[in-house]
Parts: sequence; structure tokens; C-alpha cells
Amino acid sequence: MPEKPKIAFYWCASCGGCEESVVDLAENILDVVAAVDIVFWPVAMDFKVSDVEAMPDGSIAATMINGAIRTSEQEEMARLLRRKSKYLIAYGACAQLGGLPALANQFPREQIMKFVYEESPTVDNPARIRPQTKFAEDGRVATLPEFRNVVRTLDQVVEVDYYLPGCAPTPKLLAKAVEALLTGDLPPKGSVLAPDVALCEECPRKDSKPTEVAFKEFKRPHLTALDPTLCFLAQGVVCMGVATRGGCEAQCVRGHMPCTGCFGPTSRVRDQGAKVLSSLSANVAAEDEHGIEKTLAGIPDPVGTFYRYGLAASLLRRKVSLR
Amino acid sequence: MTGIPNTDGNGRRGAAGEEIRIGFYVCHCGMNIASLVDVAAVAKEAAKLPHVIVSREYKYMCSDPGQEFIMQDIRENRLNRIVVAACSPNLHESTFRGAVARGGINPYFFQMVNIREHGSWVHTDAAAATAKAIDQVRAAVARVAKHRPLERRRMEVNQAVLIVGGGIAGITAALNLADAGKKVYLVEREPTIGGHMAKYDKTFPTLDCAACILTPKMSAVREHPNITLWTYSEVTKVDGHVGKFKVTVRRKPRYIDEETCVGCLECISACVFKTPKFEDEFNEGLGKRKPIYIPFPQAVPPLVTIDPETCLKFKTGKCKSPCETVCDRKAVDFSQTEKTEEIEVGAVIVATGFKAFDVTRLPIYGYGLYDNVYTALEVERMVTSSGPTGGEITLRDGRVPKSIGIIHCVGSRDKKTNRWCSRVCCMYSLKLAHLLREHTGADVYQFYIDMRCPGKGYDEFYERMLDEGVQMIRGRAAEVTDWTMSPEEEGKLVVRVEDTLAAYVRRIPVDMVVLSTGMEPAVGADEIRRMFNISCSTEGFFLEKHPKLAPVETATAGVFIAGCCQGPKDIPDTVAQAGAAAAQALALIDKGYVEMEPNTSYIDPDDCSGCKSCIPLCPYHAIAFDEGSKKAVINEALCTGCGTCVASCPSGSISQNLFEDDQIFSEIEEVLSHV
Amino acid sequence: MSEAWEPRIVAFFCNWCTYTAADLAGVSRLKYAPNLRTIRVMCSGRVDPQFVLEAFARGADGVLIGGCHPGDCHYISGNYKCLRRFKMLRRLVRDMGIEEGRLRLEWIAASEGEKLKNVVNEMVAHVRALGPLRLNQKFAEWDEEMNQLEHAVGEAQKAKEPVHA
Amino acid sequence: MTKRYTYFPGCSILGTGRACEESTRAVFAELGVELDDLEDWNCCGATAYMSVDEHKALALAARNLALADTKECPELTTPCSGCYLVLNKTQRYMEEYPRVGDKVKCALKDAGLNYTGRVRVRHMLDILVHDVGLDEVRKHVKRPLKNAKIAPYYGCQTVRPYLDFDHQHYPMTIDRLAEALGATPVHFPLKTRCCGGSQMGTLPNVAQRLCYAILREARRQGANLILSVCPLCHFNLDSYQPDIRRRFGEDVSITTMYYTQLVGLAFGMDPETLGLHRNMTWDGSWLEREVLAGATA
Amino acid sequence: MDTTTRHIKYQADCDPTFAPAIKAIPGCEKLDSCIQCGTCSGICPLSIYMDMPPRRIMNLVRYGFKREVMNSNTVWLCSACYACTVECPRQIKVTDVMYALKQMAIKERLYPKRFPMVVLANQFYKMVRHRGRMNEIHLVTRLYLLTNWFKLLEMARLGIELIRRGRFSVKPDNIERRAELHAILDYEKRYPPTEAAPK
Ligand SMILES: Cc1cc2nc3c(=O)[nH]c(=O)nc-3n(C[C@H](O)[C@H](O)[C@H](O)COP(=O)(O)OP(=O)(O)OC[C@H]3O[C@@H](n4cnc5c(N)ncnc54)[C@H](O)[C@@H]3O)c2cc1C
Ligand SMILES: Cc1cc2nc3c(=O)[nH]c(=O)nc-3n(C[C@H](O)[C@H](O)[C@H](O)COP(=O)(O)OP(=O)(O)OC[C@H]3O[C@@H](n4cnc5c(N)ncnc54)[C@H](O)[C@@H]3O)c2cc1C
Ligand code: SF4
Ligand code: SF4
Ligand code: SF4
Ligand code: SF4
Ligand code: SF4
Ligand code: SF4
Ligand code: SF4
Ligand code: SF4
Repeated sequence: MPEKPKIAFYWCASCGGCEESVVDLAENILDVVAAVDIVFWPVAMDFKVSDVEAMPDGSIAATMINGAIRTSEQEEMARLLRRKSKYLIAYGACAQLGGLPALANQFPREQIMKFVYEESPTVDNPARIRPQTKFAEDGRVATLPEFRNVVRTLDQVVEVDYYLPGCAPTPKLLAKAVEALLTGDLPPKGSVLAPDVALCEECPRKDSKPTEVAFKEFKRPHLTALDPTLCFLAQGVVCMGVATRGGCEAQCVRGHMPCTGCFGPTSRVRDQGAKVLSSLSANVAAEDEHGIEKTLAGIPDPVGTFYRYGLAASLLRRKVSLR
Repeated sequence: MTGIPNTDGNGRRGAAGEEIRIGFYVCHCGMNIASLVDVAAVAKEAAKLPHVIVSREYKYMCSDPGQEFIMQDIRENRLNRIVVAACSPNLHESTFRGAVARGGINPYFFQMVNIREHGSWVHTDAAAATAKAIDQVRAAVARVAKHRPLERRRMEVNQAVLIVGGGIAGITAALNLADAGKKVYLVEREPTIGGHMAKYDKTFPTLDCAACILTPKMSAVREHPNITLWTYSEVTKVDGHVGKFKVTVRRKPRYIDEETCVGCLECISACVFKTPKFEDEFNEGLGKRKPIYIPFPQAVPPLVTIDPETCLKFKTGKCKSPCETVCDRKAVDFSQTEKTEEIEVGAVIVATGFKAFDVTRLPIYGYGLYDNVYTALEVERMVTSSGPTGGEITLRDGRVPKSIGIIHCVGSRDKKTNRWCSRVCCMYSLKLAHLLREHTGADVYQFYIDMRCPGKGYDEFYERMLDEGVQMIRGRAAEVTDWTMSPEEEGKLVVRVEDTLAAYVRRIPVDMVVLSTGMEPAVGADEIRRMFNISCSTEGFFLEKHPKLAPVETATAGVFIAGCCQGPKDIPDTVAQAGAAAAQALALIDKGYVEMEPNTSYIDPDDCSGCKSCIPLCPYHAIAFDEGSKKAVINEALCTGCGTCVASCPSGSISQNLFEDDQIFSEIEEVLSHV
Repeated sequence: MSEAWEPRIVAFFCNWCTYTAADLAGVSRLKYAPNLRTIRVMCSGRVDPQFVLEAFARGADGVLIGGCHPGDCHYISGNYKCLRRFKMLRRLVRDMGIEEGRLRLEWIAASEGEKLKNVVNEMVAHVRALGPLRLNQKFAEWDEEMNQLEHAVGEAQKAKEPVHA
Repeated sequence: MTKRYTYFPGCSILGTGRACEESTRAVFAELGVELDDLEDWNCCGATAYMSVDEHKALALAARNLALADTKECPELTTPCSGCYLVLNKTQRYMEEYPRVGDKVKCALKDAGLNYTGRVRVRHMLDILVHDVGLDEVRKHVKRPLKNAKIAPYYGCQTVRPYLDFDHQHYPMTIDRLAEALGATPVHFPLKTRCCGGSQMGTLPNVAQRLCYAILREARRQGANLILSVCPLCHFNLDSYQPDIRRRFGEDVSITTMYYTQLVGLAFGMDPETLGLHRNMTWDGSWLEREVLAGATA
Repeated sequence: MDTTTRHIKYQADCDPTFAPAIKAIPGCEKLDSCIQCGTCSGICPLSIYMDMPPRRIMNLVRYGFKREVMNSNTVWLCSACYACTVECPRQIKVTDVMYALKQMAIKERLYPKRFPMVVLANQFYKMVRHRGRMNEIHLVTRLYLLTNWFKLLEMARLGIELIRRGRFSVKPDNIERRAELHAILDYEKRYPPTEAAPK
């Protein structure tokens, strides 16, 4: 009997939702478990890093890493798993695009540290003690990983073979990906394992979108009574579905929330945020500067809106610190 | 358009799979370039770039030997891409594309770098200018490697022209084109052509009789073998594009057979209504007509029309229909139904004219409240000898006016109604002053803000009216009332106005008030605008392509505009513009084909999500949503290649020939490769 | 790069107005700073915000977009679309820490060679005063923090001890 | 369903305009409209305040808006056309000119008040004819005033510059109301012409001339009654008829009253309740003689 | 004795600060777009007594003829009927311009002496500031005392009539929260106009 392919899961800077999504495979997970040999999954099973180090290079068939890369430890693990795996898969929006953690790329490291360890309302730290990367006591040395200045996508650290998009990826897409891995029926390296057409294509509200949208104002979904059947853009609410790869079956829209873009751009686009910005602002109705600015003021935080998940993967990547 | 063939339609060598071999040429332009830019260094750097097979410099690239170089290299070195660094592409791009094509490769495998106008002529530092030239050359070389073969498109042009609106503008354009031998379809909404001009007695500034100059033209339209005249008809649908518009025309039933009716009008006299009873639209409601009527005796076509709204046969079904029996040609046909005609034309002239301002919007002038307040159009009909009063000026109460006030700018130059100056009312007010004085001998006051009489003979006409004793009061009439303060005002209408030149507020009692209404876009102009993809200015008049240099063209190729639908104007200007529109349409169709640049955009249907974001952005309405595939589709014939939609498609599903994303990205990359 | 820093500005000019204005500046032999690298597009409406960000990411110190005056666009309204995108893009770029003066949109008609010259000179002077942006070098600096790990891993392996306990 | 509005009486109501208040309250009560008094309201500022200091004038009026803002019903109504205009203008200027609005709001805030902008100023005539409706009015008519020939006098500040429920130059609201009461409105070209307003106090010759023209024209057009909307207009037209006769040597006397008084009469209310005895031109037998007698004939 | 006056105007006779000051007041910003059509004058019911029609005032204001405007009776005759504002084809708020001129005149004491309108405005202003409400009788009495006490006698007939008909409120009416009112009206004293109002 041929050996079952070895599979590994690992998480970096992530919320844990992606791990959860693996469990969401529900009964199918048994099929998967039957078909593969899970050799490393710290969240669920007790493996040690040394176990992985001991494996021969390239011996793991596929590793799925979720989460963005923020610390030196994550970098190290990414490298290690890269070395040990035949296929490395960026699992979920954070690994693929930076995800929500990458919104921190708008702030300098010092500011983050200061807030988290000193200023946050729930912190009581009068001595202003900050974590040290190295601490020695009684002759024993404890280390902590380095906290990087930049949040990175997985492929900004190591080479990635495939991407499974989503915050988190849907069980359907995961099941398909696993099947492809098992059968070897794989698309070209570097592919995103989801359709290359924007979400509107599969959105249940697509037909309700008129051909003549001209934005007179942008409304914010939590402040607006919304029609549950009408395309969000037709109601003046920013929906990233136009600029976001489909494949999620428009879960958010079905749940009456506009798409926020977690599946990332299509392969034809270099910068998801720039594209959605381009489309939305070009369709503003006003012609005079003041009117245009007034309408666009309805989007108070362009970075947070257009790069909710994609800041690390964007062309500018990170806020340049101002002099 | 998406596939990359190995050869183009003319058998010239193409791209896919073939090794890319670039020839680079830098021009000295005598000393124009070489005196500042180190052309030798440019050539040397270019030679190092990927795919560059030959890199040369030459004194005058645009000269015959310069071009010959390129052609020779293409042949001898099997080049398939050419870059020339010289002057502005606006000057010589077509020259070199020609050379490239003659050399045997597709002319769009060419890129030009401007190192003269944007280089040697504007800079002073030789090293910096050379460095800049090299950067731009790198960009061009990188870009040209990504070029694809393209073809200029040629489309056949249908030889017929559609004209919408049969006022003096439409009539003039129709006759011009028909005389040039082109087939013309003239579609008019009303039962007769002639438009507003047919309602006037005299026209300024020459005071010649309107009928005398208009009716011969109307008859000429009817008789012209090249003109198909459809009155009582409207355009309902337009498809296609320049050279090939498919137009649907709805022809309302007039319940008279057009072929057999000879216009004897026996039927009208026979109608059971012995006296006319219904409001006569042509006479601005001043006269009455029967349910079976002809707008005016010289109407073209000279056909009667039955109005089903008032005809007893239609209302009650109980009429004996003497009209039907009296007609010995059996032309009355109650069974007629609406017809639709479908035609194909190469060009369209829209000449739908104007509508007079609705004075009930300004109750301050008392129209409708006081019997003796009239609109200018009503007065035009009154002074016409064939009009409802037979040319008599009698007020609604039967009196002949002894004093008349003419109020200018009614519904013009007023932000509350219409901001614009209607351009003709100063002049026609003077005309009406003259005619009213001629008919009644009354004192005439003109209440004006500014007299606008620019035109040949116009100011002279103004002067003539002053000499005739028309009283000119500079001030916008503030109100018209029947409120009196003194015995001489009793029984009169009082115009309260500041005579701004005297700086006194005056109360002027008159017997009759004439409101000089301004012009507004015609009823239904908005539908016409949508059907023909014409833009309009804020006030709703159709927008010309350029206010000075293309006053009869529109943003939609092949659609022209003439007359008051473009903006207020008088008859001389209308006729001039109609002639210009006819000439433009003729120039377009007579050539037989239109040729277009290939830099159009296209949507890959596999990529498009059908989000419709791009559709409203196209200024030419070239993008449509295909309801079958649920994707957006660009009509290449309408696309002018601005690229706006390309920059906007949020999923990157639109590409533009010659300005593909990756071509531009490679330019960006290369101009920055040294930083 | 060893030479002294010179601002590098990438310009996107529409074919009908600003590119032609630049031609006019040339024909009139007006002199302006050589720091521009021009990319010709048919219409300012073709300027994809991605192009602007890409230029910054690749090291441009400034980006200039030139189009026809409002109302004069050869394609009717492309410049309005450009203006709308620009308004949003400038806010975005500012929020990302890039000074507003590094991104400019100017309406320059075909007859305004003089204006073109002035705009270019002004912008070069302004960007010069702001100093280098050079994002491509910043990216390299940022990535330096990772490269140190490479080194540390090497050392650790020599010492046969894990980097983290 | 009873309708409820926040009610701003205005200063004249306490003095010369008392009858206006009495008839207004009586009629609206009859129609089931509740008027919820604005507590501790202050003078709107009228034309005089605006002449002295624009910001203060707006701030003064805005205090009333801020008080109304706390009310359950944001529709603020007033019987006085001057107050209607000033409150309306204040509210609109604060929106139209954010600079002014901010300043006024700061001034209010300093006094511990807050204005959110939710208040809408409504004219009582508007409420009567459009919210209550003429059908409802007709239902209450017990005494159709067949022979009353009404010159409807709207005055200036009722219609200008903010009237949005009718035409500003030749409105027809009172005309339609009069018809509903069984009366006949005459064509009245001066229906929106100014009566001189507060000039009656400062330049009586000027204001009396304006009133003279109005009274004279009403008679000339065949009216036997001028209906007015505003306490100030009514005061001017009602109280100065003897002075006008003296000054212009012409008898232009004619009965004048508030539209609410006429409505009350048609509803069968007694003149005392409607404050008719307070009108200088009121003559107890007028109704019997001119209106009711004629009607039965 | 010199009976002729110079009527030619030199540029130096104009005040270049006049128009900008008026245009800075809300409602007066569109002054420059006046086309001198005279609709405002024609519709103005008070123009029968004005020495300069409103249209002329508009022109004099925008070109800086401050002295001429301030010497004219026009602004004091304006009863704020808004007819001009509503009918102006350029949507210029003529009434607001009239108000602005009154305010300026009162501030700079440029009005004709003892002009009753000004006295009325000032008295009204004071009374409302003091009490929060206006009492017609008190106001008119004060007005006549200050301008033409002889008038009081003339008015006796009307006064008696009013008392008889119960339309005479002798007791001045005060609002309760006068401090609140003063806080509002004194706002500018606390924050002089040069300082930006606190947000
Ligand atoms: C009171 C008055 C007096 C004037 N006097 C003079 C004068 O003395 N001298 C002078 O030079 N100018 C005069 N003018 C101006 C003159 O009328 C115009 O210049 C002229 O009529 C413009 O011609 P037109 O063909 O553009 O428009 P129109 O005369 O308005 O003709 C437009 C035609 O198009 C038809 N039409 C409209 N919509 C449609 C549709 N959707 N489908 C089909 N058909 C449609 C209409 O029925 C009409 O027949 C006067 C104007 C006015 C108002
Ligand atoms: C100061 C001024 C400012 C203006 N500004 C504007 C404006 O801002 N906007 C606007 O729309 N209009 C403007 N105009 C009007 C505008 O100039 C004219 O409408 C326009 O130039 C007319 O063009 P044209 O071709 O008919 O005549 P022209 O421009 O006069 O051209 C006639 C040509 O014919 C040549 N010529 C003459 N006789 C002979 C001959 N016998 N043989 C051979 N060649 C001959 C002349 O040399 C000339 O080149 C302005 C006019 C003036 C005076
Ligand atoms: S924009 Fe959003 S809501 Fe509208 S069709 Fe696209 S995905 Fe659906
Ligand atoms: S709708 Fe958008 S945000 Fe929601 S899951 Fe899909 S891609 Fe993600
Ligand atoms: S190609 Fe252009 S640069 Fe070269 S010689 Fe000709 S004009 Fe001069
Ligand atoms: S042409 Fe004369 S009347 Fe007509 S709008 Fe212009 S200025 Fe007024
Ligand atoms: S390129 Fe321009 S003209 Fe062509 S389809 Fe796109 S927007 Fe329309
Ligand atoms: S914007 Fe792009 S994806 Fe959307 S409809 Fe147009 S082409 Fe299709
Ligand atoms: S009405 Fe308006 S435009 Fe006409 S003069 Fe008066 S202010 Fe000027
Ligand atoms: S507001 Fe004044 S200027 Fe204007 S019309 Fe009325 S009284 Fe005359």
C-alpha cells in the first residue's frame, strides 16, 4: 500500500478563523484524514518543531500556512516548512494578502508597542515594561521572537506555490484544493485556487444593479437602512465585489453585508484597492471639485476601505513614515 | 481581436511565438537633436537592450534614405519591431508607420520616442538630456516587444440619411442632400412640415413674407424624388453606429390614405360638425378646427388628418361619417392602424427645433388671468392674414388695442426659469411692434433689459423701429395687473416697471400685453437625446462636439444637429447650420467608408463579471450590457479609444489595443529602471 | 546610485492637450528641468491609479498627470473621471505617508506650453525640497530586517542551538 | 388621530393681535388640532433686529428653534407671518451658510442649548388647508357664508420668500379656503403686496398710502371683506381706516378680519369667542346684514 | 452763493472697501451678478417714496458709492417685503442687501438724524435684549418720545380704541430665562470675531 501523502498546517499572524475553516469541512474531514497523513498541526495535535526539522527536505506533500508574517519566528517557520514541503500553500486572506493584520502597516512599530503595552485602556503597566527579545534570569535565557516593522504576505518571505483565498477560505474551496492535490490535477504554479472572475458574477443581487450608477453619496452600511435585494452599489454603499475574485458564493452579500474584498483581486489586477478606487470614484456624479470631494468624503478611510485585506500585498505595501 | 495571429490581414509578419527582433534608430535631426543629446551614446545603450538586433543613428530619419534604412533592415535582419527616437509622434509617427508597413511588418509594431520637442529643445544640460532620452528609449523598447499587430478599421457607409424634424432646419438639410443625389428620409412628428416658421407672417429683419419663402421649399420636399417624407411619425428606436444606423419609425394613422387623397378638402366641409369646435394647435388655440382638419392650407403633405380624440366615429361609433361618403377617391379609411418602418441610414441629422416658454410659469405677467395678455406666438398667428382672425388685431373682448406693451425676456435670462438669452425675441419683438403698429396704429412700448440685435441688418432694423416711434423702456417689467390708481388706468392693464434709464418706476397702462417668450428644448428632446446618444448642455439643448470648430457634429460619430435643437437661433443661422450639417453628412457618406484608429478597447467575456461599472463611464455609449451572457460588451464601431473604461474596470477585464496595461506598466518600469 | 539625488518624476500626459503642450514648449524652445519621464496616453481618463502607485513603488519621487481643461476633453469627459479618481487617490496616497505635493493633476491645454514649463519646473523644485521618496529603496530597507534572520539562522545552526527556546 | 404642533404665539399676540390668537385657538381646537405652547419663547426679532445685527438676530430667533428642538413634534407653527418668516429664515440660513450656522450653534451651546436642525417651521394657514384639509373644514361649516365677497390678503411675509405650498405671486390658498366656507373670493391683484408693516409706526404717511391702495382696490374689485393672515397686516388694514380717509380724502372703509375669524363664523361660533369685537371695523350687524341676509335672498 | 454741485464722480469719491464689506454678509454674496434690469424697483411697493430705486442702490453699492447710498432714504423705506428678492432674475437677495446696509449705517452712525426707523430698530433691539419680548405699546411710546412726542397726542384716539377693545397690554412681558438669552446674544463679546469660533 502506497504511503499516504503527508500534509501540514501552520498558523502565523491570524485570528484562527482559517484553522476553524478546516474543521468546517465537517464530515468531509474524515475523508481527508483517511486520505492523508497529517504530520504537523500545532493547533490540533501535539507535534514539535524538532519533529519537522527531523523530516527530510521535501517530504511533506503540501503545507497550508495561514496568517500574515509579522515576527521572526513566523519567518523562520515559513522557511522551515518551505524547505520540507513539495507544495506550500498560502491559506486564507492573511497569508495571501496580509489580511487584517496588515492594516497595522499604517503605523510604526513604536506606536503599536506603545499603545499595546502602555496606552491601551485595558493595560495597567505603570513601569512601562515592554517584552524583551532576550531575558536572562538564574542563568537561564528566555527569548522572544523579533516583532517586525512590516507585516508581510507569505510570498514576500518564501516562495508560494498556490493560494487559497478568503477570510477564511470556504470548505468547498478547501475540499477542491485537497482533491486537486491528491489527484495531481493542479493548475500552473502561482495560481489562486478560485475563479478568476469578480464576485458580481455569482452575486444574487447582480441583476438588480442598474447600468447607470452615478454616485451622489456614499453611505456607510451600519448607518443606513438597506434594501435586502438591491445591489449595494446601487444603494451607494461601497461593495468590493466588483474588484474581488469570486468563489465565496457571495456569502457576505447573502448575509446582507457588502463584500469587503477578502478574496483579493483577479489575476489581471496588480492592486485591488487602486482598482476599486478607480471604478468607484470615476462613477461619482458630481463634476465640480467641491461636489466630487463632498461625495468622496462619504468614504472617510480609503486605506481601510479599499485595502481591508490587501495592504501588505498592495503596491505601496506600508505607510511611509513622514518626516 | 484577442488572438494574436502570426500574420495580419495583409500578410505582413506578426508576432506570436516568433523571436522578437527590434531595430532601433536615433535621429540627429541635423543638429536639432544631436547638438544636445549624445545620439551615439543613446544608440550604444539601446544596442544593449533585450531583443535589440540593430541600433543605428542617422542624420534625418524622416528623409527617404532614413526610411529606406528601416525597410532594408527589416528585410535583411528579419526585424519585426521598430523603435525610432526622433521628434514628436504628432509629426512623424504616421511617416514611420508607413515605412514599417512598406518594410513588410504590421505598422503597429512601431514605437516612437520624442527626444526633440521633449528633449533637446527644452533642456540645456547635455548629460541629463541624454540620460532622459535613454530612459525613454528603454521604455519604448520594452513596450514595443509587447505590441501586437493591429488593423485600422474600415466600415462601409450606407448612402441614405435620416433627418428628424421638418422645420426650416430639417427642410433645408433634406433639400441639400437630396440635390446632391443622396436618399433622404425626413421624419416629422406633426401632420405637416414647416415647423415654427410656417406660423409667421413676416420674418425679421427684412420683413419678407414667411410663406413666400417657406412654401416653395416645402413643396420641393414633397416633390423631390430622393426624399421620403413621413409626417405624423416618430423615431422610436435606433441601433447601430456611424455608417449603419438601423432606425425604427412609428407612423401614426391619420385615417386618410396618403396615396389617394388629393387634398380637395371636401371631407372637411362635409363633417357633421358644421362649425369648427376644437382647439386649433396650429393657431395656438386662438382658432378652432374640426375633428377632420388640415393645419393650414399650404400644409405639406396636403393631406387631411382625423383626430381620433375628437372624431365622433371614434368617440361614440355613431357618426354617419359624411366625410367618408363624400370623398370620391375613397381616401377616408377608419380602419388604418399604426405602421412601423425600418430603415438603414449612414448618417443622421437631428433638427427637432424648440418649444416656446410656457408663460403660465410666470403668473406675475398675468397670462390666463387677464384676457388681454398674449404670447408672441399667438400674436404671430393674429397678424397673419390667413390666421385665425384673418389678420385683424382684435382683443378677446373685441376691442382694437390703442396701446400695446411688449415684454421681453419672458422665460429667458432668469435664473428662476431659464438662464439663457433666447437670441431671437429682441428682434421678433421689434418685428411684432412694427406689424402691430401697421395693423392698429397703436402706441407700442417695448420693455427690455438689453437690446440684442447683432446680425446683418439687425441693428439697422432696431433703428428703423425707433424712427417709427416704438417706445423703448429699458427695464424688466415687474408685473402686469388690472389694479388701477388713476382714472386713465381704468379698464387697462398696468405694467409696472422701472425705466432704468430715467431711474423712475413707471406705471404704464396698455390695452394689450405681448409676452416675448424665450426658447426651450423641444418636447421629447430628451428621448431623442437618449436614442441618438447626443449629450446635452445643462439647459437641455443638444451639445455640439465643439462650440466653435465642430458646431454641427455631436459626440456620436455620424449624428449631426442643426437649428434650434442645438440652441436658440434665428432663421438665417438655422439655415446656415442646416447647410453645414448637410455638408458634413455628405462628406461622411460620399466617401463610402469610414476609417478608424485601431486603439479601441475590448472586453474578454471570460473575465468580465458583468458588474456594469464601466457602462456609464463611456462617453460614447459604446459599452452595452448583454442580457444573454450577462456581461458587458464594447461596440468597437462606437469606441474611440479613450481608455477610460480600461482604467476603471475593477477586475481588469478590459484591454485597450496599443495601450495595454502591461505595455504601460513596462514603460513605467523602464523609465524608473535607473533610480 | 552614487551620483547626487535628482528628483525623478513620471508624467502621464494625454495625447491631445498636455502632450501637445509639451510639443509646443519644445517648438517654442522653452527650457525646463529634465527630470520628467513622460508616458503618453490618449486621455487622462486612461490613467489607472495602479499606474500612479506602480510609479511610486518603482522609485518615482513624484507623479504628474496632465489633461485637458474641464469641458475641453477630446473624449468629452475623460478628464472629469480623472479628476474624480485623482481626488480620492491623493487622499489615499497622503494617508499612506506620501506628501500631497508628490502627486499632481494639472489641466494644460495644447496652447499652454508656457504653463507646462512652469508646472514642471515648479513641481521639480517642490519635490526637490521634499527630498527623495524612492520607495523601491525603502522596500529594500524594510526587507533588510528579514535578511538578518538569514544570518542568525546560519550562526545558530553552526552553534547547533535553536534560535527560539 | 389628533394632530399636534408646537406653537409659537409671537409678541403681537399678547397685544394688538389678541383676537388673532383667540380665533386661532378656537378654530384649531374645533378641528381637533392640538397646539403645544413653546415654553419661555422669546421675540423672534422681526425686521428690526435684523436691521441692527445679523448674527444676533439669527441667534435670537434660533433660541426658539432650540427650544422647539426638544419638543416631541418638530413642526413649529405660528400665527404671525413675521415670526414665520424670521424663524424660517434663521433655520434656512443656518443650513445654507455653515459659517453662520456654526456660530449660532456655538452661541446656543454656550447658553446650554442645542439645535440639531430637525425643526420645520410651518405656517398655520398651510396646516389648516393642507394638513387638516378643506374636506375636513367643509364638514365643520354650519353657516355657509354665501354672500361674503372676500378679498384674500396674504401680505408679504406669508408668501415671501419661503412659501412653498402655493405660488408666491398669485397664491390661491385663502381663495380655496374661502370657497370651502361658502364665500366667494374676488380677483385681487394686490393680494401679496406689502401693507407697510412696521413703517406704520415710523412713516405713517408711507404705510397708509400702501394700505390705502389695498383697501381701495379690494372695494373696486367688489369685495365686502378683506381677509388677512397676519396680526400686523390686520392691524394696519383694520385700525387706520379713519386716518386713511382723512389723509387721502376717500372713503375706503371695508370690514377686515383674520381668516380664522371667518372660519369660526362659518363654523357657527359666536363673534365674542373669535375676538371679533376687538376689530375696529367690526360691526355686530354686518354678518346678518351683508352676508347672511343676502344669502337667503 | 454757490447753487451748483459737482456731479461728476472721481474714482477717489468711491470707497473700495464698501462693496467687499457688504458682500461678506450672508445673503449679499451674489451682488455682482446684478444685470440692472430694474425688476426689484418695479416690484417694490415702497419705491414710490424712494429717492433711489433699489436697482440703483445695487449698482452704487457694488461700485463703492458709499456716501451716496448712505445719504439715500431707500434703505430706511424698505419694509422687508421680499418682493425684490423673490422676483430678481439673478436670485440676488436684495432684501438682505438692504438689511446689510441698515446694519452698516447703524454701526457707523451714518443714518439721517432722528430717522424714526433707526430709533425704532434700536429701541426694539434694547427692549428685546432686556426682556426677551416686545411690547408694542411701550415700543411705540418710546419711539414717539424720542422722535416726535407730538405724535403721541395724534395717536391718542387709536390708543383709547385699543384699550377699549382689550388690545392694549400695559404690563411689559418678560421671559423667564433671561440669562440664557443674554448668553446667546453676548456670544460675540466672549469670542471676538477675529478668533475662530470654538468648534
Ligand atoms: C415668436 C417667434 C417669432 C420668430 N420670428 C422670427 C423671425 O421673424 N425671423 C427669424 O429669423 N426667426 C424668427 N424666429 C426664430 C425661428 O422660429 C427659428 O429660428 C426657427 O423656427 C428654427 O427652426 P428649426 O427647424 O430649428 O425648429 P422648428 O421650427 O421648431 O422645427 C422643428 C420641427 O421638428 C419637429 N419635431 C420636434 N420634435 C420631433 C420629434 N421628436 N420627431 C419628429 N419631429 C419632431 C417639430 O414638429 C417641428 O416641425 C421666431 C421665433 C419665435 C418664437
Ligand atoms: C478683436 C477680435 C476678437 C475676436 N474674438 C473672438 C472670440 O473670442 N471668439 C469668437 O468666436 N470670435 C471672435 N472674433 C471673431 C472672429 O475673429 C471671426 O469670427 C473669424 O475670424 C472669422 O473668420 P473668417 O475666416 O471668416 O475671416 P478671417 O479670419 O478674416 O479670414 C479671412 C482670410 O482671407 C484672407 N483674404 C482676404 N482677402 C483675400 C483675397 N482677396 N484673396 C485671398 N485671401 C484673402 C485673409 O488674409 C484671411 O486670412 C473676434 C474678432 C475680433 C476683431
Ligand atoms: S457590487 Fe456587490 S452587491 Fe452589487 S452585484 Fe457586485 S457583489 Fe453584488
Ligand atoms: S463576499 Fe467578499 S468579503 Fe465576503 S467572503 Fe466573499 S470575498 Fe470575502
Ligand atoms: S524625423 Fe523628426 S527629428 Fe528626425 S529629421 Fe525628421 S523632423 Fe527631425
Ligand atoms: S433676445 Fe432679447 S428678449 Fe430675448 S432673451 Fe435675449 S435679451 Fe431677452
Ligand atoms: S475606451 Fe473609451 S470610448 Fe472606448 S469603450 Fe472605453 S470608455 Fe468607451
Ligand atoms: S467593469 Fe469590467 S467586470 Fe465590470 S462589467 Fe465592465 S468589463 Fe465587466
Ligand atoms: S432685480 Fe436683481 S438683477 Fe434686476 S436690478 Fe434688481 S438686483 Fe439687479
Ligand atoms: S424688500 Fe424692501 S426693497 Fe425689496 S421690494 Fe420690499 S420694500 Fe422694496
